[in-house]
Amino acid sequence: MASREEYDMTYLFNPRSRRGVHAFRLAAVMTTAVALIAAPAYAQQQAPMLDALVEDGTLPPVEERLPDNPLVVEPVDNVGEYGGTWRSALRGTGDNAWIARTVMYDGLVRYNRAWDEVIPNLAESWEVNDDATQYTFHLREGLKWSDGTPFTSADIAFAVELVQDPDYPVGGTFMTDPGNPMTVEVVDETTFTFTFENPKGLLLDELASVNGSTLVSLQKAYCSQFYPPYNPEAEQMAADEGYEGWAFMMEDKCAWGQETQRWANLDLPFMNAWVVTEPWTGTASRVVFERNPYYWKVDTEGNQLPYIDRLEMRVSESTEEITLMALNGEIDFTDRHIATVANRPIFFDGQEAGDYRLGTEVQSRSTSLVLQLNLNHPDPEMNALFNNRDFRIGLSHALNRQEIIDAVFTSQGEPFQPAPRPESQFYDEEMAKQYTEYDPELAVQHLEAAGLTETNGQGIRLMSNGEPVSIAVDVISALQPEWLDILELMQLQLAEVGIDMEINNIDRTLFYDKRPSLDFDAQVWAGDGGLDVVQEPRYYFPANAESVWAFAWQAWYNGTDPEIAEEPAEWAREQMELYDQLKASGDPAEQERLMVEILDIAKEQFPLVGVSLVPNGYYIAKNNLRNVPDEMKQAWLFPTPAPYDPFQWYFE
Amino acid sequence: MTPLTPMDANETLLRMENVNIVFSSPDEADIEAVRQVDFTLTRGKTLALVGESGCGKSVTARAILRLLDKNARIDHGRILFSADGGEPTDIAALGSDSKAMRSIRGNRISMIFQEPMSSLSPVHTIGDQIDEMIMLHDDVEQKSARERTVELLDQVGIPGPRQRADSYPFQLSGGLRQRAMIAMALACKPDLLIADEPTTALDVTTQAQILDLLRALQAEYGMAMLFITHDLGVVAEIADEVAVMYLGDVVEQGNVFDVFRAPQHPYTRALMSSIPRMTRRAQRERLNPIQGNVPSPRNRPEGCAFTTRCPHAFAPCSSVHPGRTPAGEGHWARCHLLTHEDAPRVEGILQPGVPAIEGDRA
Amino acid sequence: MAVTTHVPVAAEPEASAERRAPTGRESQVRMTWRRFKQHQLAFVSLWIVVLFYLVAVFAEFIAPMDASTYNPRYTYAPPQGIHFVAVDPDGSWHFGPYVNGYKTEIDPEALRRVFTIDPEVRHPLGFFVESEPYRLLGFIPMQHKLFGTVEPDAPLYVIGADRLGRDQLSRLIHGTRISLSIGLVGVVLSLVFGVIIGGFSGYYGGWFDGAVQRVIEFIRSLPTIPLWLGLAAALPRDWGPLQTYFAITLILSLLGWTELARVVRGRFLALRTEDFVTAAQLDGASDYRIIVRHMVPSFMSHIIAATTLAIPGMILAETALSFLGLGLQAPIVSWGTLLQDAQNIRTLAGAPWLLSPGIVVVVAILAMNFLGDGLRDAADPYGR
Amino acid sequence: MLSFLFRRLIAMVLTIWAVSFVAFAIIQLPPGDYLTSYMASLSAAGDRINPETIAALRERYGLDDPYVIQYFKWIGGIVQGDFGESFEWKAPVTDLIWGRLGNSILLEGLAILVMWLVALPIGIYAAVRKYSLGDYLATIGGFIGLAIPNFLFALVLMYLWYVYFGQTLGGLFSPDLEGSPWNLERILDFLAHAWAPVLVLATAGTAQLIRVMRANLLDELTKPYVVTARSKGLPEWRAILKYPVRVALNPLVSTIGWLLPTLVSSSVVVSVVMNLPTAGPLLLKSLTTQDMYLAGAIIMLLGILTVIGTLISDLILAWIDPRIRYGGR
Repeated sequence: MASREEYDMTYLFNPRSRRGVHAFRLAAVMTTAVALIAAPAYAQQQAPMLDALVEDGTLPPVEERLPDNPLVVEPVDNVGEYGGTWRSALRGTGDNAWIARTVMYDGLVRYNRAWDEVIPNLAESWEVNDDATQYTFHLREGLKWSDGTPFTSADIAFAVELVQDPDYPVGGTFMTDPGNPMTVEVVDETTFTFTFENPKGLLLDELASVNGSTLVSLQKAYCSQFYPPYNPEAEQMAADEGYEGWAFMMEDKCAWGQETQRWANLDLPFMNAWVVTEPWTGTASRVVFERNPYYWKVDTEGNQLPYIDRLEMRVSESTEEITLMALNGEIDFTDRHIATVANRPIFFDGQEAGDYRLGTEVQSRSTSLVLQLNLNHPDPEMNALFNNRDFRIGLSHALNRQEIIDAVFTSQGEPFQPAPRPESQFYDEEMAKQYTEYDPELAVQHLEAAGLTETNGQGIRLMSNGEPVSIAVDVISALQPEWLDILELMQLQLAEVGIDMEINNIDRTLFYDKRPSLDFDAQVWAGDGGLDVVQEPRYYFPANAESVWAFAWQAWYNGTDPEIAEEPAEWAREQMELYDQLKASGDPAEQERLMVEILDIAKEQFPLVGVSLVPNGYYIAKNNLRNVPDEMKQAWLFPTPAPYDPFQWYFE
Repeated sequence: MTPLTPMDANETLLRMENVNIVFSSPDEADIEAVRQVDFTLTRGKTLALVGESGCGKSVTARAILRLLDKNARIDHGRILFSADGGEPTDIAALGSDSKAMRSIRGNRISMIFQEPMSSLSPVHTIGDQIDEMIMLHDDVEQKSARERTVELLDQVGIPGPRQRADSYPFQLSGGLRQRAMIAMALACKPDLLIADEPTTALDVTTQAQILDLLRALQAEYGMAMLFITHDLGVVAEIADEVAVMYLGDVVEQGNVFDVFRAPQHPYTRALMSSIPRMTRRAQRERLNPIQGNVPSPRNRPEGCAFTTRCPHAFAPCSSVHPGRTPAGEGHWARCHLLTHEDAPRVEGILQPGVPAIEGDRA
Repeated sequence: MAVTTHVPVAAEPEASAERRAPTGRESQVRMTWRRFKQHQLAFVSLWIVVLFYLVAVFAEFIAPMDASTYNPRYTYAPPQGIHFVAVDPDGSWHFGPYVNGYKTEIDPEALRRVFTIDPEVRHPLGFFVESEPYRLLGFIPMQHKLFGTVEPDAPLYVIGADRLGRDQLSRLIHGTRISLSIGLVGVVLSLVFGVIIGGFSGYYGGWFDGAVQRVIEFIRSLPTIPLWLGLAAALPRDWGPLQTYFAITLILSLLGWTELARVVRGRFLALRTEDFVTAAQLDGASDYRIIVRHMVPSFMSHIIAATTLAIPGMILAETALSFLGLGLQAPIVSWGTLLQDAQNIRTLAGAPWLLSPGIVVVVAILAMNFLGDGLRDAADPYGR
Repeated sequence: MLSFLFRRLIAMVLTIWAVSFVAFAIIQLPPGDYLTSYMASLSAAGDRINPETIAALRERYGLDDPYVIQYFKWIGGIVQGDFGESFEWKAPVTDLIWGRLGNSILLEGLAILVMWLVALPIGIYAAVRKYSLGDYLATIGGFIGLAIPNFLFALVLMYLWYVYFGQTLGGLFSPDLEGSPWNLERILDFLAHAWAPVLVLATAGTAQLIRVMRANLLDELTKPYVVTARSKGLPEWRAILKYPVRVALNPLVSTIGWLLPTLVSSSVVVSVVMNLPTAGPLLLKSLTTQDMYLAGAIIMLLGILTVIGTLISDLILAWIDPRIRYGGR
């Protein structure tokens, strides 16, 4: 199942969609050009570890293993050397996201390292019709699965068929979007077409995102044996194996995309640079991947990639153990779990001893914490109060953000509302900075303007029904300890202006359970959508289930949870219409214009209170690990570090 | 107190000389539980140590085997023991866990206790416990030791000894247990058997049997016996000599016949008169129990311990500790009545200036 | 590791007979107390424990700061220590307690504050200094603290500050209240179960005893930790801190009472046959009266001992649960939650003073164990 | 003896049955079920999953059935040795736990062994030399071990080891030997890893053991049969070791069985800190992710272990203590 650990997750395409869409034609042209140069201008090299196998004939020679025009990858710094093991760690059982971020990211298309283009990958080119309802892809000639069998359009079609099977529970992909049904048509071995009912302007970005792997992860030859339409015995076989149905066996044997079970079955063929050789079972203490001899990429000198022979991932429930491993130089690259603000000092000090370096990761999140008051609060009194703009502005002014930044982030960052980051083309200083100055008097004025004039014995302001204002804020400190710290400070600061805040440090399940019942005052989360503004608009309008602040409204918009769905306020409805237009339109300029409009409304309405700009994160890399960029963008859809091509990293 | 005379090899087996035993405890002043005890044990003879409970009998007995608790010590005095009539060893001078001492324990001197149940290990068979004793002292291996054990058990009249050897204490009746206990004590043919109220915990008939058994065995093994009891009846039955203890003092000692016939110490007399006699109704006298009760050693009077309860107490009693005063052949007592001119006259006690009745001085 | 403790019945050995005589006349209580005082270790421990509970009761007054008072400028400030004598450059001497100020700068690369104690700056300390008005025990209005800096907003971090610049000492003191009371409440609850159930089963014996024994056996046969986990995980997760707090104590005591029941039962079985009980029965005293007036007093000390010995277990359990994220959670301040903050490499490496709760726990538990042992030895000198 | 055994067996079955109830209750107590937390993680991952699918899954996992049905399905499976499937791993529970259970028992067994080796001599000494300096030192030392919270000790140990020896303590085997069959190399490797957790666990348990041993022995030392033993002429130590110690050991030995379940549960905390592949962390995780069959199975097994343990205890006791064997007093 999908990762437990990702909290920075966002979905769908890249920050500069207009360029993204340009990329279609442009990239197509470019790659054919590359292909011309790259063709067998010189003999390809392979990793020494494969030589023996080729000698005794267990493997065909490298030329036969590579496609006719392998993807030529420009190394970050220089052409590297073969060999070495990349050691990292998986946090316990639920950390498949790390594998998604390292091994699995290799779809039909991929993002370039700057995250501003969709470039060819398995597909060497594609065409899109004008209203973006039909996409035709051309796979490279002679691609092979890790078992040496050809990778063809049939595998794609099979994946679509299986994922679309109602009896087979695969979570929301573009293939199963009830709002926009699609079909696949196989033209020939390497050509196939996707057809959508409505315009699908954002398809390439979805394919280039971390979720793109689903489509290319199921080998028809192997997986169809578990699938009744192809194998009538499938049900029987499942029963014999002790499964309760074919779907269970399929999930287990032929898990899609980034499902954990995918790495528990050694027979499963991959298209990735490394294939699993030590499975990830419930009892495994490490997972090992080794180079895929049929990998279809080469460097500029025609050396077959990847450079690194093995990936070794320690499975550890204990972050402290991982921390010590990193300090001790037993981890070659990681940016997860242990690379926290709090740990920065020790890792900084440890560089010499551990022979590693710290690199920069620019976060895709905007503000460190978003206070999401429940604008659909069942209690009318609270509801009215939360929907009162003055009240929210009052809260915002009551926060001494600099104090929080000093205390929690050692003075890193600046006051910031939920708004596009400075790096984004949507950046709007006014939106990011409005109401961020600490000014208790002003705060009080706004609060009184919101009708909170009376106070009780403890100096807590009273609502018109005479009840003191008390906001219970839900937080999962397990995900980000900083959240709790920030709230503890906010609690005291708000008390100053007569607002009582209660902190519910709760478990994640409950955190989500509460949403559909609207049974909460406020929840906090990080400011996703700072770079991927269009793809992750959860804080700019009630866009999806993560828009906790207006859950009933988003339900109305997405047609989910009918029992609580509620018609949104005027301004929100306007935004929704705008976004619908945006999704339909293929024209990037138009998309940007519409998004700006949406943002302006958000700025005007100010539904959410933010704290401070998320400071840069960092990664930990051994000093001898080369071709790793000094600065990376950190996101989920752009699954750092995969887009920086780990297959061309090497040890010197 | 009398000067030390060289031990008569063929006569005396063990002699206690002026032994006193002190209990110390962290929170209280030391208590002198036993003071200036002297007595002599003769080969093949039985000395009965008599007194109310808490008078220090058991302590004295344990002192001989150096089995006193950690908080008790022999303060001064000698315990001279000569097994083979050779040069006597002073047990008091030996280390309580020394090799020499251990070679005496169980081997030359052995002991049987009041509580046959709790005195035997509940988790070892009778056989094992006796075997161990044998193997400990004469070096033989298990097998022949067991043979001897069975003999012993047979000898002490335990039916089906071979099987019994394999049974656990709690599987036997009180009487059998005590017999087993005795068997163990006799395992190494000791010269001296110390019996610490061996019959108290048993019912009357069993008592009698055990006593007979002991007497028989004593004759057979020709060993001396130190028999501790508070029951004068038993004394009369088994002892040759008797030493009466009161609150840590041996107040009177002599052969049973003398002491019973003419007790010299008021305490002894009191004891005597507190046991019923078989007489015709007409001549029956009221039993007169000793008035008052035993004070704690803590507030024992300077002088004679019995002062507080003595019907004849006079001037020196409370302050001066009376010395041993002979009252016949090997019969003596510690009482001022026997020495002081101005002592009140008490009928039946040999007092200075009072002519003895004929036959008294035998 | 849960080794079932074997509860022996006091046996009065033959050999001690001579000793017993003199003390026999003393009253149970006086005798116990006298014996207790000889057990120096326990005696000292008694005072330590008393001290702990005083701190717990008067936390607000003793703690120089409030548990939540933070100061961004002093995150992870190292301990200042208290000085008593100061010598000025000009050689003049000053007496009286004071703490030094800090020199602070931020290391942007390592992302941390670098503190250097500044011997020049001195903040004198005083007793009963003015403070923000607060309510002692929640209802007595006060505005003085036991001690603090004379200037109101001078930094005072005697044993250092935590990640938000909160005074560790103050938090420790406030945590004492929760942790100790959780232990106490828990034990009291177990005691109620334990004494009642154990008492009756020991007094009546027979089938009742049998049944109770089975129940106890069963409860003991439930593996503790999963049970905690299960129950703790089962707590309604939207409960407020206070509810959780009591729920946790209840859980702890639900599993804790069996041990006490065993002790009590053991004593009862021993006492039931004692003469004074039989006597009371012959006098036709009611069972209740016999139990309450005759038997319970005669082994109060045992109960006290057993209780003291049970508290440490509770405290440790609380910390363990917090560690597993199933017990109390921040912002509640308890030793457990404080240790939660300490349980990472960053703290060990950079702010070892945050381990202080660990030391306090150790001291408290040692003290209570010795106290308990002392009481037990005193209550039952020949048994142990 | 036989009837005794028989009675015990009956009681055993009943207890296990009762335990199964408790186990099931525990896994059902938390609100929501596995799928709620599954959905939670999905949406946290930015994924969507349409309600129909969830409904389908729920139906398939039978999470909609009334508890009674669920219970009997579950217990029915267990009776046939089928503990159900772990939702999280989509794998039979039994595949998951045996290995880890083995590690737990191995590790804790070692810890207990160490404890006994350390605690018994000390306990005996402390009893024989009551209130001596040695007695005090032993007690204090033991209690300090008892008082240090396990996780703290483990963490500090790991950190100091890293600082002074540049090694990371963790795990029970080096990865290369993880799967390999037992051979000398693996044993050595295991010991090289296991000493640290064993140390932590042992320090926690020793105090208790010392205390019990001391208490029991103090009781026995005052019994007359000890005097008898001395009166035989046995050397002091031999007398003490052969008789009172022998008797004092009974209650202790009889607790061996009790230890069985704690074998598994007591190491949860340490295992989490030191990343030991024992059953503890698995249980913890399954409880928090509401992977009910996995959690249920582990609790169930612990319960069974306990009951078996108790039986073993009673048998051992009967074996070493004739008074019980022959139903004496």
